[in-house]
Amino acid sequence: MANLSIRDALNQAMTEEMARDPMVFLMGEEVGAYNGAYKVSKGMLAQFGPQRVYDTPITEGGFAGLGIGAAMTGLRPIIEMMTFNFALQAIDQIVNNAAKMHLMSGGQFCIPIVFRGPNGAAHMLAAQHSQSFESFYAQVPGLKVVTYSDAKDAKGLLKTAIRDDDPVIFLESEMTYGQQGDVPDGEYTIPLGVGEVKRPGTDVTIIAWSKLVGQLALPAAEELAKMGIQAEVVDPRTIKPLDEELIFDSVRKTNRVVIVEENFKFCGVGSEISERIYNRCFDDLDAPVERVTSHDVPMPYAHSLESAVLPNVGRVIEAVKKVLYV
Amino acid sequence: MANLSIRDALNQAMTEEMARDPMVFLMGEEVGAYNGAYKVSKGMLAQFGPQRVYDTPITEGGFAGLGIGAAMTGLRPIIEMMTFNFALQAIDQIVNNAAKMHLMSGGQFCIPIVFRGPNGAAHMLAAQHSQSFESFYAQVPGLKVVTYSDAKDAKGLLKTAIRDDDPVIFLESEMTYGQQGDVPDGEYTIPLGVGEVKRPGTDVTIIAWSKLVGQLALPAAEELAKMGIQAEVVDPRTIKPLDEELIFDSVRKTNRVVIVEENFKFCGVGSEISERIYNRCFDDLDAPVERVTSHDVPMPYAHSLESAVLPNVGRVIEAVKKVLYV
Amino acid sequence: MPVKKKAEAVAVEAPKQQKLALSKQQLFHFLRQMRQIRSLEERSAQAYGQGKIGGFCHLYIGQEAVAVGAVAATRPDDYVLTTYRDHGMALARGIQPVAILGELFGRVIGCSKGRGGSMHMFDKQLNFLGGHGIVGGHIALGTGAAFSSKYRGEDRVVLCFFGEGAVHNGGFHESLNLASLWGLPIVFVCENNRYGMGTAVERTTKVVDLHKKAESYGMAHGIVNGMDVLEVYEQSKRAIAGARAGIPCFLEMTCYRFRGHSMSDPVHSHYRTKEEVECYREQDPILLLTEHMKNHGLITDEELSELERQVSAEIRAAMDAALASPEPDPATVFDYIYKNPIRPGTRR
Amino acid sequence: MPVKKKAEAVAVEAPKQQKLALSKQQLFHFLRQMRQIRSLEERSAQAYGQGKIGGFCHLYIGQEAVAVGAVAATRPDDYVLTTYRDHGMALARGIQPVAILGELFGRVIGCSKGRGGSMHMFDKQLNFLGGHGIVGGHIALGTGAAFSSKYRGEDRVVLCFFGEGAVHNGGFHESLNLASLWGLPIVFVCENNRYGMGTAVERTTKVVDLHKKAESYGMAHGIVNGMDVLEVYEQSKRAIAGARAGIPCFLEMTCYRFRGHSMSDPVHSHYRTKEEVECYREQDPILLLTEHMKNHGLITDEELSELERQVSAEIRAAMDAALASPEPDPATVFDYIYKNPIRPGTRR
Ligand SMILES: Cc1ncc(C[n+]2csc(CCOP(=O)(O)OP(=O)(O)O)c2C)c(N)n1
Ligand SMILES: Cc1ncc(C[n+]2csc(CCOP(=O)(O)OP(=O)(O)O)c2C)c(N)n1
Ligand SMILES: [Mg+2]
Ligand SMILES: [Mg+2]
Repeated sequence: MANLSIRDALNQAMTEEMARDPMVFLMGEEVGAYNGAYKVSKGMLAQFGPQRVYDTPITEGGFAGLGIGAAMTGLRPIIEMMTFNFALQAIDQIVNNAAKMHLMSGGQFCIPIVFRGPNGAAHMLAAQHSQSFESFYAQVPGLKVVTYSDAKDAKGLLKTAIRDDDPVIFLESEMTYGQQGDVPDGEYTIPLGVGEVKRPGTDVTIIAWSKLVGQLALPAAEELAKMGIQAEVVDPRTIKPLDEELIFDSVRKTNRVVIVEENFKFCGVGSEISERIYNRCFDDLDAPVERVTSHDVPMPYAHSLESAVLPNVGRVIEAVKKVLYV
Repeated sequence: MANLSIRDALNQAMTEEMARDPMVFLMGEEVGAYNGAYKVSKGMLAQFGPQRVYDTPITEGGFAGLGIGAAMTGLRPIIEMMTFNFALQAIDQIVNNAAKMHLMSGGQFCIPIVFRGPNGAAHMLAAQHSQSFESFYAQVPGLKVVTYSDAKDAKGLLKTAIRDDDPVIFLESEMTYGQQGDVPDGEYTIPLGVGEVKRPGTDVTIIAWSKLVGQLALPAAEELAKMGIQAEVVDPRTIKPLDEELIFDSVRKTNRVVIVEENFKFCGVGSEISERIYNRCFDDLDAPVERVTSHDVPMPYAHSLESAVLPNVGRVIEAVKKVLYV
Repeated sequence: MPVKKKAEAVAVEAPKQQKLALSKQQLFHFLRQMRQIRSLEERSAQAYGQGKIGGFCHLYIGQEAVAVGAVAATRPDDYVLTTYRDHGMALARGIQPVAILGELFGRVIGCSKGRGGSMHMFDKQLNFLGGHGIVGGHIALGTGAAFSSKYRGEDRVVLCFFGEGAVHNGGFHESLNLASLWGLPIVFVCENNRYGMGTAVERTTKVVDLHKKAESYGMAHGIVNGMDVLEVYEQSKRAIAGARAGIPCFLEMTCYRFRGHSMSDPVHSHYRTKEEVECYREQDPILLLTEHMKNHGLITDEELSELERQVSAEIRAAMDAALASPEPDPATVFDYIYKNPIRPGTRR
Repeated sequence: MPVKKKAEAVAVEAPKQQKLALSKQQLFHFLRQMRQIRSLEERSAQAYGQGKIGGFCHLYIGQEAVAVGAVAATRPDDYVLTTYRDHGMALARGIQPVAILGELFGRVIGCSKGRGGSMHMFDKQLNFLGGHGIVGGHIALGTGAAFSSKYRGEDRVVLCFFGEGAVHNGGFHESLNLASLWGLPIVFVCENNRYGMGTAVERTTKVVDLHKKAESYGMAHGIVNGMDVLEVYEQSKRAIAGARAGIPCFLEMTCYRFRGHSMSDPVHSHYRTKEEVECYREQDPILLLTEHMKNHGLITDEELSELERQVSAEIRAAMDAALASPEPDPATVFDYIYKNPIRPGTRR
């Protein structure tokens, strides 16, 4: 076991996969000479050279599309979006081309590509730099949507995403690149579509993914434990396809659910998850599902307002109390 | 009362608003000399001239952004998207600029703009021309999302959308432009955020919007009536903001719900609506909510497959039977 | 009266040389393919009228010389891709008429197994990277295929076709910039048929010499008479040779569609006159090549009618075979969403 | 050693004339504004280090001549908009230092009421249409403002600023095409500071004479020494006069940022040398103007130090006033999502 930052875990994943498969390459803004806007690709240009690591002009649509065309013809691109906010300029490519090509061609062409980069708010970056996009991408059949909440998952899932033959939206988080965690030595991968219980518990299920597992769900569970409430924290990891059985198993045990997400509430991923829980575990629920999300507000800059918009530990604890009627 | 096609109702709405307010103009591909790809703007160039009706190059991002800039500076653009599939090239403008400008500027600038055009499948147009986008736009705070299911609503809602000071995504449907309906004589508008019961009933609530009201929900209700089941058909019309009280009132009466939509199921608008129903009417429900949606498949071309993907009357009836346990 | 644009040599190339020496066989092949496309599409138009084809259907009639001449200049391992107006390109690239018609009819025998339809024909074996429906959207895909070729150290070239309507779209500019910056082996071919739906090119840009827009990217460019299959072939050959050496190129091919934009658009409505259409019909690429061959004694009247008989019979047979193929089984509706489908939780 | 680009006249204009006669007062105004911006930003950098400013903070230091010279050439009713690197532009347009600093600190006194922050300064009264965060995204907005002016029959001009990194983005091309097609009253100003984050312009395009890209749109264009406030003013005056007459223009202003891309980027890291930065510092626009004024006897050393004292005091006072303003009340978090908020069902 090595103790690594998520940044280094992601770097290892890419580096190992590029060493293993010459068809894998990295492309994006500032990924090469600058070593990545957030230094995730540090050292990769030096190691692999300009034939494998490409700096691009600021043309998300152009290089995303280029990546898709490269994937159609046998390469396995990793396309870094400096953040997913900018990927809105490429979303026509991702949705209309990457997601649909396999079906439109009757299965002839597949698109083994990973679009990766930070998703969601960082700290006071205001409206145009702070949006979460998991529900946009998860809506679209043909895409797979993957998140992680610790260094082990970050590395294992990114390696799997790179080996997958379908387009994968791999959502990271600026705020946790520095988060340390144990990472197994040697080669390992983690399958897509398989979630993990991050903390076992019996009284309530807290569902969370990405940075909110470590920042909200687990700290809230610690707090709750002090009050004698044992929360089970479930991280689906892959948003699409969704490991719903893992979720249902937990719900059948605890009978109470809180879903935590940074997305807007309206048509968030939590809407989908809770709808499924209600539909499939209707008689197991002792209380309506509670959702803790960002408020439906374009992110304001001021700290006082940003804090008011984002979900926090207090709101999670409140929601847990509500489903427990305490 | 005049009997009008939806096409003519929309045309009247735009024409009346342009006559009323010189700041309103129409822009899009083929809206002028060609009278609209689907003839919705027929005659408008002739009536208002090229200073009010603009044909554009095929640059959705460019003219959407131009419209937003025009709206910032006092005009009230109606931007026609030939279909919303193409609006993916403009979604960065719509989400990052139109939706966020009012907040980012501390309320100084508002964006009175309507993006309108057909949404969803028509008939065998295949994957890139058949997607429904209501949940994409409804996710985003700052946008309002409006649909209609008959000529009266089409006209009344479009007029209101044009007069609204916020960006409105106005979703139409190629398949129903020819659908006839009674339209009140003279001036009228219909408020946003207010749904309508399209058929009263007591046994089950069928929630549907846009073309599926007329094509699926009402015909299914007729069929069901023959079996002695009285379905209430509720059309929220505005997807965002959502008239949830109208929905809850119906649910509290019928205790059973089927939600019908053409969107993909994963994170569809139905996910949000059903989640809200469960959350707010938990004890009123006698059965889990059933959803009838398009399957999560990029739309295939072949008729046999397209029919298998899209929701249909049979699936609605089946779902109703399921929630009624018959 | 529309002005026939004069052909100019590709800007960076040497001054225009003698027409390449083409064998009788090659000219015959051009003629045959153009007639095949014409015949296939005329039949498609009929079938559309009979409701056998759904959705949109964009005919290529009038533009055949572009597909036939340009694709003839490629190697089989080169990549070709185009817009939704793709039937002719598919045929020129070697897709069998039955697979094209089967796709139009939405049958399993179709080249995209009935999933793609008129706008989305694909053939991986033939390196035909498809017909694409979003204006401007596939230009980056072609650029990516060229990137692939260079990345692997191959010398395969991409021929990426699009209408003149796409030239204003941001996707075009971002792609040309990348292709030129990285020296990718690609020829961008703009089929300038003067209209995007009902909008004449003059109403979309002030610089109607579209090929000159390549100068923003320091890219080789030229204009070609797209009604003349020999010129198309010749200029494409040169451009492809350049691209193979890492010099991308932008060719504008002036042409004309004899039919409406799609089946719902009349041949000549308000946006173009009957006279204009007639004028271009006089430059029908099939007519031009036939006359050229007759004038040079390369084809007899008998050979001509035999060719027509053959093509007609072939397309009729393809039609029947395509119609005999079943529609995709609704039970297969969940096929091809993913190459690696995942049943959630299954590897826990 | 970086080459100083030579200034050329705007392409469509007559050959360069004598420098416009500028009053001493006007030059003094330029100097004062440039110093204000410099001082405000140096203080901001300190405040950022102290954690008083959150998020990103992109300093304008080194580029002051562009904002000051160009905005001085506008009328108050003209529109101005720019990127996230907007503090200098905001000040040049007339936003008070306290409102700029207040915005940086996220206080209600801020010009966007603390909602926008460093990247999103707005002032409707001053026709300042904002700072924008998405590269390429606001160019269409500026084009729309120009459309507005023309639509209403006004002669208001738009000055739309962006970095050279935006020139490859599709949004730039679509906007220039529309502006030229419709003759919109807009001047597109590219602030070519040679780098987009760590990427030199040579690594993003083969045609580094960026202004020439306007030729694809038949648009007037020119290159300007963006370190020389007098030249910026003069060329902007001309371009704006042209735009007011319906001839849009694209000006490339060569400049340099003396600081890193944002606060997290060092002044000179691997992508540019210390020597290069030093070389450009010798062309510091404030230095250049000061020397010019001294050489022409338009300012004395006493006046200079008095100016510095004044500016310094003014910014310090603005700082204090900004910090004294409260953060927005969390209870107002749902404000400004909509101009016409709707409580669903309320008008049934
Ligand atoms: C992004 C986008 N916008 C609009 C459309 C609708 N549309 C389909 S074809 C077409 C005209 C294209 O003209 P051109 O590029 O000249 O090609 P041509 O049809 O003449 O072959 C338009 C506007 C589309 N498919 N994609
Ligand atoms: C669409 C988009 N992609 C990426 C970014 C991240 N980003 C912010 S500034 C910047 C560099 C811009 O360079 P340039 O246009 O030259 O402006 P400068 O910073 O030099 O003023 C990048 C890549 C962004 N804001 N928007
Ligand atoms: Mg065309
Ligand atoms: Mg720059």
